Amino acid sequence: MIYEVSVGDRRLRVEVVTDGRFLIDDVVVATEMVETRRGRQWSVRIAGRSHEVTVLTSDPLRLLVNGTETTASALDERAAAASTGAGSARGGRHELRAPMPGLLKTVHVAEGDVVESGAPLMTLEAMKMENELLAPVRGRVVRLAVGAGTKVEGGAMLAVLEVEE
Amino acid sequence: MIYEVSVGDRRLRVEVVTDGRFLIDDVVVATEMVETRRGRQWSVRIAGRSHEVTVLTSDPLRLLVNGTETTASALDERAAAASTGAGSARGGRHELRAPMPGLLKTVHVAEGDVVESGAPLMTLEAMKMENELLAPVRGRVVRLAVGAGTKVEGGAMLAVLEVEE
Amino acid sequence: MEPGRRRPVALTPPFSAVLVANRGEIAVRVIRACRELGIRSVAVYSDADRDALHVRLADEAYPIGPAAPRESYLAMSKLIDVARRAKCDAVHPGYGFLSENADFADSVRDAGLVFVGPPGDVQRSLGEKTQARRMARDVGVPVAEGTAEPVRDLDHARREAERIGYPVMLKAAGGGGGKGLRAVASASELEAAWRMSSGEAAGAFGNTAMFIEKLIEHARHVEMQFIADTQGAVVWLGERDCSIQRRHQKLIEESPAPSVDDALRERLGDAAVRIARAAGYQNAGTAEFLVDARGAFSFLEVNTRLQVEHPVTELVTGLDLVALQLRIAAGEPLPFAQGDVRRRGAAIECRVTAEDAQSGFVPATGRVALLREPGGPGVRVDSGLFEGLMITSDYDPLLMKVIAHGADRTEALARIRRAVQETIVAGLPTSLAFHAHVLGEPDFVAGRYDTSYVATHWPPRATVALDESAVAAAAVVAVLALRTRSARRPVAPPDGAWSRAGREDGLR
Amino acid sequence: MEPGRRRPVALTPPFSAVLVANRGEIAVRVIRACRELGIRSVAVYSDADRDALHVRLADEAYPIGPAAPRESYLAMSKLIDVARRAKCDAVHPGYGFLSENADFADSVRDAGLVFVGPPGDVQRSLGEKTQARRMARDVGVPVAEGTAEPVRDLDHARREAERIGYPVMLKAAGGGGGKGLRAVASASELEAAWRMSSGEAAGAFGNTAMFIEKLIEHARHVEMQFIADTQGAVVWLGERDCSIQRRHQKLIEESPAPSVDDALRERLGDAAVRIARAAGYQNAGTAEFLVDARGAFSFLEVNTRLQVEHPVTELVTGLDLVALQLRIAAGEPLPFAQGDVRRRGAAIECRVTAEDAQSGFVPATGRVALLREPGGPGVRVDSGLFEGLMITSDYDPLLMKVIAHGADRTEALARIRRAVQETIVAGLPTSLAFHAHVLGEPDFVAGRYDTSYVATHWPPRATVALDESAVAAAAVVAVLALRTRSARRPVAPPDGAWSRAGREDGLR
Repeated sequence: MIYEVSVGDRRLRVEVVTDGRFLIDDVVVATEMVETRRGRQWSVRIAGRSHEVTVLTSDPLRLLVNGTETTASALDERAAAASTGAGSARGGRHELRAPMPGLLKTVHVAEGDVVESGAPLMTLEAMKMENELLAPVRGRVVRLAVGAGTKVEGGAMLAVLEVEE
Repeated sequence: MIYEVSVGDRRLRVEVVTDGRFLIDDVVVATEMVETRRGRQWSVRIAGRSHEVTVLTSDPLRLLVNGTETTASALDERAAAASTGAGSARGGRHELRAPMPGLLKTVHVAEGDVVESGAPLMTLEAMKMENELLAPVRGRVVRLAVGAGTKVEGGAMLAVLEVEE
Repeated sequence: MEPGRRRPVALTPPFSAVLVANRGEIAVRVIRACRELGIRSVAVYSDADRDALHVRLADEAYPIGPAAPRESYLAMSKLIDVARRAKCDAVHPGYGFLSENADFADSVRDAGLVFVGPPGDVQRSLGEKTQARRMARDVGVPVAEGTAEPVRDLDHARREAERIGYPVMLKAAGGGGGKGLRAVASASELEAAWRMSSGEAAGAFGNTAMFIEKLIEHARHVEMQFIADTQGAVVWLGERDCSIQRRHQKLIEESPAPSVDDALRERLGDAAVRIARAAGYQNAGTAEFLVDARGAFSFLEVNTRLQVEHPVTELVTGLDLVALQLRIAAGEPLPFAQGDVRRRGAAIECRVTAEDAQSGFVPATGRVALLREPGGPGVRVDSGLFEGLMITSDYDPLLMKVIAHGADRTEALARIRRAVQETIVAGLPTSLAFHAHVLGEPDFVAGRYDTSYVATHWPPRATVALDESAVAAAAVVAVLALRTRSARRPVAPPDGAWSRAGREDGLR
Repeated sequence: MEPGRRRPVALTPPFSAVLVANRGEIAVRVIRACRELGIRSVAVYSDADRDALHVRLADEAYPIGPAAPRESYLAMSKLIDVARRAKCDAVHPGYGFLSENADFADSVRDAGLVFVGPPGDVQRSLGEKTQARRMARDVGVPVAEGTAEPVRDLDHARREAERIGYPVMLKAAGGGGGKGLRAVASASELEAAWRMSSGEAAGAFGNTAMFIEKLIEHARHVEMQFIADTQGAVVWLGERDCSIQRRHQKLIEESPAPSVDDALRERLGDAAVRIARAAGYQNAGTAEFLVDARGAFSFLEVNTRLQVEHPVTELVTGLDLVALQLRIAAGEPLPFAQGDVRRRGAAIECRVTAEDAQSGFVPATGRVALLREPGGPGVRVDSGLFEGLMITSDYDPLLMKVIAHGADRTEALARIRRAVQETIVAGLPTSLAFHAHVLGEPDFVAGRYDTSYVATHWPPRATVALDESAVAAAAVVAVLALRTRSARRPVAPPDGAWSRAGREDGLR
């Protein structure tokens, strides 16, 4: 299931994969979590970082993240589509951005390659952990913004995919 | 429903009457209470006294009463009978004792009188409130230990009733 | 103060039973003092407060009617009736409600009970602002330019405002607590301001008389705590900076005041003591001053009661103000002299309120669904909260006070910041986001602030920046919360698969 | 200490990241200090502790294996591995676990990290009791009559015990914490005691060597807190009386010690400083003494770590011992001299443990079903508790420390008594009934107690007397609880009929 999520003024696309792994803006993020209060509070570990997230209010959704308050929202994509009548926000073009600052270890593809949905595109080492960046859709790599060995900031554009039918 | 209750080394007979009123050792006690934590904690008011009672452990039953810990137990009388095989603990004789220190305002009966179950025997003024002491069973007043106007201690024997069939 | 310097504490309780004529955290505070002194505490509660903490912690508790204050916490006869029936010998009013109502002080006395606070006539003379100002001027304490007599109509107000010169402040002559308080920048604003302020004053104090004084811009609100016994001894205990306010409601207080040096502290203390003596003051009180950018101060008013922010002074001086109030009310002399008072370190208080800081501090209601009060070194919590408590709009929005003490302002600030970060009140919007922001905001951290601070610093321009990892965690929980709400079954298995994944990354 | 006297606090964090090699309330305590100093805190946890408070409050947290301490909190290599991977520059061991393990201190240093505590060699020289006693005697500090060398076999023990004269204490030569500790009244008891003690010592410290000293009866356990920087400055901060113990486990600690006057305090402080200097001590430490009925003292041992009861000294001195530990470990000089230390008032700590005080302190387990931590004036809570926490038998039974500060012992006692009365930990048996009893027990209140106190005062002869009204309330709840358990539906309507009855009696 895919969700359109907002946290503060950030918008993210979250897909629940399995075993605590989530696909966040096309990047696999391994979380390890426990529910510390039924439906109210979770302790979330991501690559060693410990986050305590509390649901302060549900409607509107307000979260307390390690003592910092933020607004948030989540909508499953079909609901989102229904509500916006717009379908997948990005249309036929997919921009891959770095989900967190880190070192781009490997680039598995070259410009022009056509990759299957879910195929690994690059490996980003961040927060003492390697994150596989997967192709969100079947498509052609029309641009590679950075090469292996580069340090990238969070949100930095890495590559662009053009959807192939 | 009638219960055999113990609190610390005190043993009491508690009957749930109605509207927060209980018959404790044959004395009507008006309580006013709210459950402050589901099945765990109650705030109990008795004639103005405020008692916070918390169930620390259920088995064995341990209560925290205004910050003081005490053991307790409750058994509905039939269960008690079954378990002891003894029936009503006191047999044919009922001793009426003062449930709390106070002033014996009125005595409504004389020695030798036969009274119906539930008939008022005396009025005890305690903690700014008048408590009617009712006859727990139909019976003959075989002894009046104190007269009207006497100050009595909690637990002081007031009268003895002999069951009449 | 060092134990050596302190005269031995009387070991007999000052009273046998005290009626606590209040609710919420301050009722709990007074009940705690009673418990520590061996005094039987008698609480009262409205229909909205039957399960309140102050009811449960008190020795006795009596219902006094509907939620509406006028029918319960402001109903003098009911309170005095309960005090009589429960055989109390004193009444502590806390703050707010009847704490500055001279008639209540009188009727408590007339009922043969001791009122824990200054006598009614002292309250009256200090409660009427123009009279209090005259009293201060007479003993050589500077006051801001203002009207010498209460102003009863708009024309009079116009003339006075012209004479004083805009901008001016409109204040209810008969009361405090920010009610009727309004800044007027120019003549054109006066009429509207007058109608609103006198209207508020009428409602709050049954007295439309107003008072006009010169508005001092970029001033700090600095108040001096003092205490006087019935034998005439008066001692000042130290100042508090309460400039972090919105709509004249304090949100953060601290002592020492960043702007006050030892010399100014002495002068403020001396001024407070002189006013207290002039008024024949008894019990604890607070003299409020404005301190301008150049360190010049002018007297505003005296609060003839315990202040919400009294713990700040307790942490710095090591004194228990409520215990002292009770002992003094019972006629005991102050157990120390001015020279015995020792101030140690710094203290900062945050007032956590049921107001949505994110949307202009609109009052919020709801049930406390999850509560975590902070703890550890230097942290004190005064609170009436518990999980399951319903917060209604019937009363003052103050939920909890988080107060921190440190060896200096740096440490106190680090501790209160840490404590606020630990605090969780889930179930309704609160002011906590405001506190978390201000405690880390450079101007506040540097001690550079005055009464205009909130207007100029909240809401912050930039939204708080969560790092990518925290954003991911929040996003995941947003999804889980949505799922939990739709399908009521555990989404994150408390253990098992996911934590296995975790252990691997931990041990590899 | 007054801010004036105090050199300005360095504003740069002493470290960038600290591994907190512990769990429970002390891990939370260290994480709080890190947060206040701007240090990234890195927690570790066993499978039993994933949801623990220290994991949630830390910036980072890493799993280190199964619940069994040997496989997690005692697994040096795992801890150092985490410290490296999380890019820590220091390790704080807390108390217990590896805090007095010299090899751990060494391997932390060898890993290029700073160990927050004295170096391994200092720990070794003070950890071996006969050596520590020699060191003390050499600097003129009195020690109890005892063996000069470790005792390795029963015959040797017999000869030494005869020489010293019964009663004697058997102690593990290689470690502390009450393990292997055993009193021997006469020769006939020696053999059995020897087997048990040396067995315990072998298990706990991998060293069967014992140490025998004269048992001083009716002695008070008084310890002196001291702190030393890496430049050789050593300062003593004040004593704590820890005589309220059972099986050599402390249950209540206080400062000042009722039996210690200013002169004795100076002598104990001076003795502690001399031993620390002789040992080349660094960081915080505690010298333990026995003080007999006539005020004569003899040195017992040095605890080369932070003590559980350190908050007592923090409240009296106003210092943050954990922050000081971190700054000193980073090489900063002590920010004050002996003369700058100001002690204010008195403090008392209660260790709330998961032990059933009602039945001989048998360890208890269970889930925390309802928790209320105390608050208000003078009360500090150091705790790792939250509702839903499962208490297992894997670790030390300490749940929470309730500490109170007052202007003098009378006030501190009144406050800790009040605080303990407010405290609720439901779901498992605890030691709270013990604390509630002792805090009101005449001998303790009078300060008349020594290490035999618990044996002679607990359990109390008489069961606590609830008055008739409280008994009635308890009886009614006993019935309701029974009904709730059988039929799971509300018995007491949260409002309505019953509270109407209440209002009537309240208003009539």
